[in-house]
Amino acid sequence: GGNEKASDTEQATLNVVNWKDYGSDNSEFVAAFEEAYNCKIVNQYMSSEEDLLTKLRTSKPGEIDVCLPNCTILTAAIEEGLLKEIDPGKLKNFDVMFERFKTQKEVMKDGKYFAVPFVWGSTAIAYNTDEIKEPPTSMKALFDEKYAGKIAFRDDYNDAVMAAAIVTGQDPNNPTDLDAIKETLLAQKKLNRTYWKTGDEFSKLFAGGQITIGMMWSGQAASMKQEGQPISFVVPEDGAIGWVDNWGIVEGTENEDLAYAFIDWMISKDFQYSWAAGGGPAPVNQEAAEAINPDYAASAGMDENSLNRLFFMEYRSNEVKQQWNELWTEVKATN
Amino acid sequence: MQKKWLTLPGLSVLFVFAVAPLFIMLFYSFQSDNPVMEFTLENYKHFFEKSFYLTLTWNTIKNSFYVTLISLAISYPLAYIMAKKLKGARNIILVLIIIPFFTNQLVRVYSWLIFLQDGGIFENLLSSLGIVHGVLGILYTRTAVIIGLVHAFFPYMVITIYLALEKLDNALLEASASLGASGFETFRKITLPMSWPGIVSGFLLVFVPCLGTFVEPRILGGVNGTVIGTVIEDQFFEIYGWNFGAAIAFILLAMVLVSIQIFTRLGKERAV
Amino acid sequence: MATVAVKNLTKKYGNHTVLDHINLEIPEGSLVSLLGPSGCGKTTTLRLIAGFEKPETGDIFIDGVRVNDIHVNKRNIGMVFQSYALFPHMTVKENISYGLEQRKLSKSEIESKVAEVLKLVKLEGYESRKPKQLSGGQQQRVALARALVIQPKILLLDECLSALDKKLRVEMQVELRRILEASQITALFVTHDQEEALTLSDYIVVMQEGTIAQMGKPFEIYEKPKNRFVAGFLGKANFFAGEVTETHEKSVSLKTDGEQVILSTNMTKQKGEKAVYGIRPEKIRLHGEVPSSPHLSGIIRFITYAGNITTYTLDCCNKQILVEEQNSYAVSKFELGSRVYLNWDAEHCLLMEDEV
Amino acid sequence: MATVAVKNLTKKYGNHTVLDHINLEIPEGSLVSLLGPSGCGKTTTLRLIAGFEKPETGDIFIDGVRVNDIHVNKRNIGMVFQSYALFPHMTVKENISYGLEQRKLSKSEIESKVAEVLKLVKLEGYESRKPKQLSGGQQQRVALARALVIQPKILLLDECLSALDKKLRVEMQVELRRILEASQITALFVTHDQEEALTLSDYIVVMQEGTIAQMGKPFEIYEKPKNRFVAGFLGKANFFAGEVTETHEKSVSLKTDGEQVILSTNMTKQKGEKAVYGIRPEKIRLHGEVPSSPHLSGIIRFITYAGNITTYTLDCCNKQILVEEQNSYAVSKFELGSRVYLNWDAEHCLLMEDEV
Amino acid sequence: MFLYTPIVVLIVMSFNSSRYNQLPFEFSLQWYQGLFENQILLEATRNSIWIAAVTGIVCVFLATMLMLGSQVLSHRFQHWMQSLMLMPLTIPWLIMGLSLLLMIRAMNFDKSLFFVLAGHVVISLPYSVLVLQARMQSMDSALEEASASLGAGAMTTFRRITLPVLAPAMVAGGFLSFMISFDNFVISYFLLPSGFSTLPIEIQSSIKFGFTPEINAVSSIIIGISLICLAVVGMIMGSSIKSIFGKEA
Ligand SMILES: Nc1ncnc2c1ncn2[C@@H]1O[C@H](COP(=O)(O)OP(=O)(O)OP(=O)(O)O)[C@@H](O)[C@H]1O
Ligand SMILES: Nc1ncnc2c1ncn2[C@@H]1O[C@H](COP(=O)(O)OP(=O)(O)OP(=O)(O)O)[C@@H](O)[C@H]1O
Ligand SMILES: [Mg+2]
Ligand SMILES: [Mg+2]
Repeated sequence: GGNEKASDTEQATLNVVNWKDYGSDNSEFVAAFEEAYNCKIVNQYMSSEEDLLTKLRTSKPGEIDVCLPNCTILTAAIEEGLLKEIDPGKLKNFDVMFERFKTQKEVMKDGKYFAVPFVWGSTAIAYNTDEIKEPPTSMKALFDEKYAGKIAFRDDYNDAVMAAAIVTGQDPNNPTDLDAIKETLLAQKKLNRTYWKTGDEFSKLFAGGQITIGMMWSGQAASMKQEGQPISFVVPEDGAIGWVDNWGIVEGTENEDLAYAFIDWMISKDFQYSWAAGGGPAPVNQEAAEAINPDYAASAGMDENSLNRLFFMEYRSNEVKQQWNELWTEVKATN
Repeated sequence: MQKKWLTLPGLSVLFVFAVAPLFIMLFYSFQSDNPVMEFTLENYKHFFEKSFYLTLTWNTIKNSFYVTLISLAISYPLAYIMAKKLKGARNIILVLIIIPFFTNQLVRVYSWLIFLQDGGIFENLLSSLGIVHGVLGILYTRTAVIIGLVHAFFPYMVITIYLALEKLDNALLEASASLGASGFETFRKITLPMSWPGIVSGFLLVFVPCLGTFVEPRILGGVNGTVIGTVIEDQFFEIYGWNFGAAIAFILLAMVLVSIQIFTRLGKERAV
Repeated sequence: MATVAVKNLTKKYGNHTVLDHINLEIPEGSLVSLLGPSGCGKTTTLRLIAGFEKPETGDIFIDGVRVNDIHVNKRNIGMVFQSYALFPHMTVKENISYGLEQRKLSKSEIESKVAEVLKLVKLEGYESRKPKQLSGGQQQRVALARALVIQPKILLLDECLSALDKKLRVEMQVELRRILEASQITALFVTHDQEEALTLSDYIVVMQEGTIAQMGKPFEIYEKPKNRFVAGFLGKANFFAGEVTETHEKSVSLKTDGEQVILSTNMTKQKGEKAVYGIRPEKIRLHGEVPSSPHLSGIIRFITYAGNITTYTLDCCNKQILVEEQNSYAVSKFELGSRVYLNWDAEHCLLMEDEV
Repeated sequence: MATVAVKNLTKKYGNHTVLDHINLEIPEGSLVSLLGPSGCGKTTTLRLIAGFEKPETGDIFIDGVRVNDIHVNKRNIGMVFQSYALFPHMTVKENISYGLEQRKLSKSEIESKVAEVLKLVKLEGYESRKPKQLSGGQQQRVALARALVIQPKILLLDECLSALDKKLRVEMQVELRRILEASQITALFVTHDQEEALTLSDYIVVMQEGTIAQMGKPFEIYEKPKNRFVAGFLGKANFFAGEVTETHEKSVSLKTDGEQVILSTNMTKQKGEKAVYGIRPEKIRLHGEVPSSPHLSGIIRFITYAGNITTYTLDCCNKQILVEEQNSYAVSKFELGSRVYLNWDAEHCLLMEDEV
Repeated sequence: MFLYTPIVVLIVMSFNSSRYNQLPFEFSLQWYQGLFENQILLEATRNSIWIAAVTGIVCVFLATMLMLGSQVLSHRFQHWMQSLMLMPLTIPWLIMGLSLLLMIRAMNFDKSLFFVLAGHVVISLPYSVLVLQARMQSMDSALEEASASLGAGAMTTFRRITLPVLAPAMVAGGFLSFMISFDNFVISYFLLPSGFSTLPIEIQSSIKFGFTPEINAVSSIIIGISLICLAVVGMIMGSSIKSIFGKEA
């Protein structure tokens, strides 16, 4: 708590902004890291990517040391000078990262790194294996009359538009026929049990038998499976949505060395392996990925095959976001 | 010291921590989205140009209104019984009404979700009583949203009405009866008007916050759970749409203030 | 027009018995005053008859029908509350028309009735005031008007004129009497104004600590009070208590407070019996000279001027005796400290029922 | 002990002038009664002196110090409210000790003072009741006790005994008088009980629609009222208005209501002038036979029995004349319908200041 | 009944072993066990309680002063004040929180508990105010006058006369403000300094991936404690509880 701060002034504090229950706040890790570096980790949580951007913009120097942006805001954050340049040379584990993540264009500006990929995952289809024996092969499954009333689509403008773009055969990152997308989504609306907003909602509905198929994140599907739910995750052949979460060091930090140490730990094989194998998202660390049981990897959408089918989310300008969001709002508001 | 200065601390808190910061937002609501910020009415215009925003607003108002009415219908009898019929137990009941609110809103809403879902507790309960056969189908309808909202807000109504009724002098009720008024007439002409301030306060405490909620509609309303509150929330949390989000909020504020003016006018005629 | 009867009525608050087996019959169309000390249960009696309280035992009959279980608004009573109980959110006019509206009268009828009763209580022009904007007496008149206008079968009036000045009160009394007679209303009337009770009522009921001390016509109660309590409560009275030592025609000898006196009276007791005799101050005549008939003598200690009447307080028979004289003459006949002689008509000296 | 003076006091509610340039001086330690018709501004006057309302114009002085801007609680006044204003959440005892606590008295002092005053208002044993559990008269006594116990310099009493029966009221009057004198309290007293005003007060102020009609000692006001209003308001009065046709020693001839009458009086007007003469009912003496002195004659139309007094209403000089007779004799001397002759002492027939 | 439906569900589910709160019911205490090991959640709960308590007290205090003061103000001004006070009720808290944050930043202050409290007070104040208003409107002014005439100063009159008459409303208003603050997420979220968390923040943050029934367990415990407090208070104080919550009408 706040009052403890005063007593251990010589101990450095590392302020991390992340999702809750998303690796960095794992109590075993925190204990180990604090022990190793004689420091303290203070976790703050974000509730959306945009919110993280707001936090970065409104925070004072030193309030946040490390954060976890993804590509939807990364470009803006870098442009605005909110993140510090990163020297990959200071990260022992950088080299063992998959090449495609190292070369991800959003983490760089003018050939310099500003963020370090951490984990990746996909938003694709999860279904109830008790109810659906034939694994769906296309994104169209979510738009299929067959599952009317049993589908849970995600309440997220980006996922909605990208999924509809896949179904209508457009480039998910640069769709041109937004009207077609709107029509598709409107038609799809009637088939839904609900739009889910939080992972909690999905898991409860799924466990309660309210839904049999839905858009889902790879990581959560995997952890639900481990909890014993009859769930299976597929990245369909026509593709799905991929995303990467990246660590960034915040401009103005007073604990830069500690931040590097932290990130290095995060992308280390041990950490990445144990989290991914325990129901977390897919690792960027190649060694960690290879260590994972291939069956499990396939079931959690972490395998090469799945990876190659994904359309990784790209940075979008404000106008595009507004446009997509408004389209999605209109779909939701139309009865 | 003059009594009116007593308002000073309260008013300054409101000014410093509500009005002043809101001016920042008001400023945003008149800014364009372009990297170069400039004064514009675009955000407000935009809202009125898209018919679905208006539809959403209207639906939100309607919903809030239903919630308020239902809350009133539930609260009034409860408050009345507490104030006029129960002597010792009423304070306990008052506290019992408040206690459930020591739990988190989200947790409560999720409990409703579990309770109302098809094959859930409510369905089992009803079918074991033989009232309902087959699928209940309440979750993800407007009914579910209204149940959730009424539950979240009606205690405010109970409390304000209770407090107004509690000090109502019994002699007035007796006088009314002695003049030949039936229980109903006495209620309509004496009890109700005398508790009017409580109803007004209760109305405001239910209707107004209801307009801005998004949690219950989103979670219990399913595909039709979009309300003006969720739109505003999305503007801030999903895309970087502060300007437009702020504009919607101020439009909402304007509507509320106007309707309050009308409402208090109505109330003033009945003032003691 | 209705009779009201009350049988064996008992009412308790907690374990304090406020009414104790009261019996009362009020004839049709009569006006009965309820008198009694503060806290003796007058208001409670009215509240029971109206139906605001449930009695512990006993029955209430209106027109011979037991109404214990009939709700207030079906009893067709009108009530003026001691605390007025005006509806604070309604104007004077709305307050008054309230009862008429319950009776579903037409708008124009209501208008005219309200105007009429407002004129009666002299509050024309106050129609649209709220109760808070009225003086105490004005509020009381609104309360009266509100109860009168509905012309109930039974009217219960709890000190309904107490906040009015004498002049207005007399005018209201006359109007009240007129309305009660015209509309054949049976009325039960609590008052602390003795003149009001004596001049206005058909019957007077004197209450004492939750029981009825005496009921009768005003003349009866005043001229023939049963006991010290009634005699002393309604009007003033002087008492002589002691042992009868001798009886004569039209007088008795009494040993009282260590003095032997002869009292003119028609009511005798046996020699040796204890007795309490009472005589009202205004019945006593004062003389500067020794009168021929049986008399007492005393010395004037106080003279209290009260406008039409002067009260003399005398030292007489080892106690204080009050004598009232009407101020009909320009010069006072008696002076402070002077010796005076007292006598009265034998009819006026009454035997009380009390023990000594 | 303090003087209270009021200069040019005006108070309006909206555009209704309730008090109109009132001037009033209350000498130290005196008890002054405020009398007047309902709504004439008595309560308003008290409220201004207490400081609950601000006057439109005029000043209020206590002990010569202008107190317009001094807050109520610094004026050292006590007030009994017409509506009692008892604190509903406090017991009788707490209500009464409230003022003492403000004065930081010790616990034991408070205890003893409260006990004393409770005894005085005869409410021992009611200490722990809440106001709601008291009868009207009991509540009023608590209000009185609450104001008395703090022994303020100035006491403002708004109909503070109105809910008490006559007997208790007289007892309270005596106690009140005693306390006021013992503690040298200056008191302003609103009452509708004329006897109370006449017997209790040092001065009487009669108000009329926001102005002061007359102020004086009780005897003065009753025996020498300035005008019809005062004469008719305090006590009863008969008036003869008309043109003086002749003046004699100790009487005048007056043409009134179409009749020529001779009135015994010491107050003459010039021949041909208009005049209003007043005579109180109790000053008039009735005779069965024609008396020698100037007299009127009339026929008895009503006889009203009021205990100690009987009022005769006569047809006389084309109008109704009231005559009061004390009931000192056992047999009524006059009967309904009989012709009687009226005369009075010349000193009692007064000339009023009014225009005819 | 209706009121307690979700509460019963919540409590029942806190004893159910299913992570997803699903039937069939299997009794288990695992979530309570988990809870007691979850220091973060417990500390967040404690923080929430004291923030809410301070907020509740401050709100009652301010609201009472506002209401007393506004009595002597003109109707026009009262109207105006009413609108002002309702503003925090209408504007989504999200915007209130964010704009407060922006203001603090603009003035170069640090995030601190002070601002969190200020934010909570602002959004909870209307509740106290409206509850008090409902009560205040027909308070008999003669009582305050009587008190003044007995020599009581403004403060004493307030403390001994006005306050007891208003007490039920103040208690109720305080409870409501407490509730609002206790349940508030966004304001705390934007304004809390790092390393400080509240229960709603913990819950809201968990929800992206799903919270465990530990949350239900916390809620059940809070309710249980409140009920026990109520029972104890009720038993000890017996009738004097009335003098706190409401005068005998
Ligand atoms: N708050 C008010 N607003 C408007 N008019 C008022 C208000 N209070 C009193 N009045 C009016 O002022 C006049 C004087 O009132 P006040 O109470 O002084 O009369 P009062 O002499 O005490 O009469 P009463 O003997 O009936 O008590 C009345 O006509 C009354 O209607
Ligand atoms: N609600 C109550 N609880 C307890 N005691 C009460 C209650 N109401 C009245 N009393 C008591 O009952 C007795 C009779 O009260 P009631 O009001 O009938 O008297 P009253 O004859 O009308 O007196 P008053 O002339 O003073 O109005 C009183 O002693 C009073 O204290
Ligand atoms: Mg009474
Ligand atoms: Mg008055």
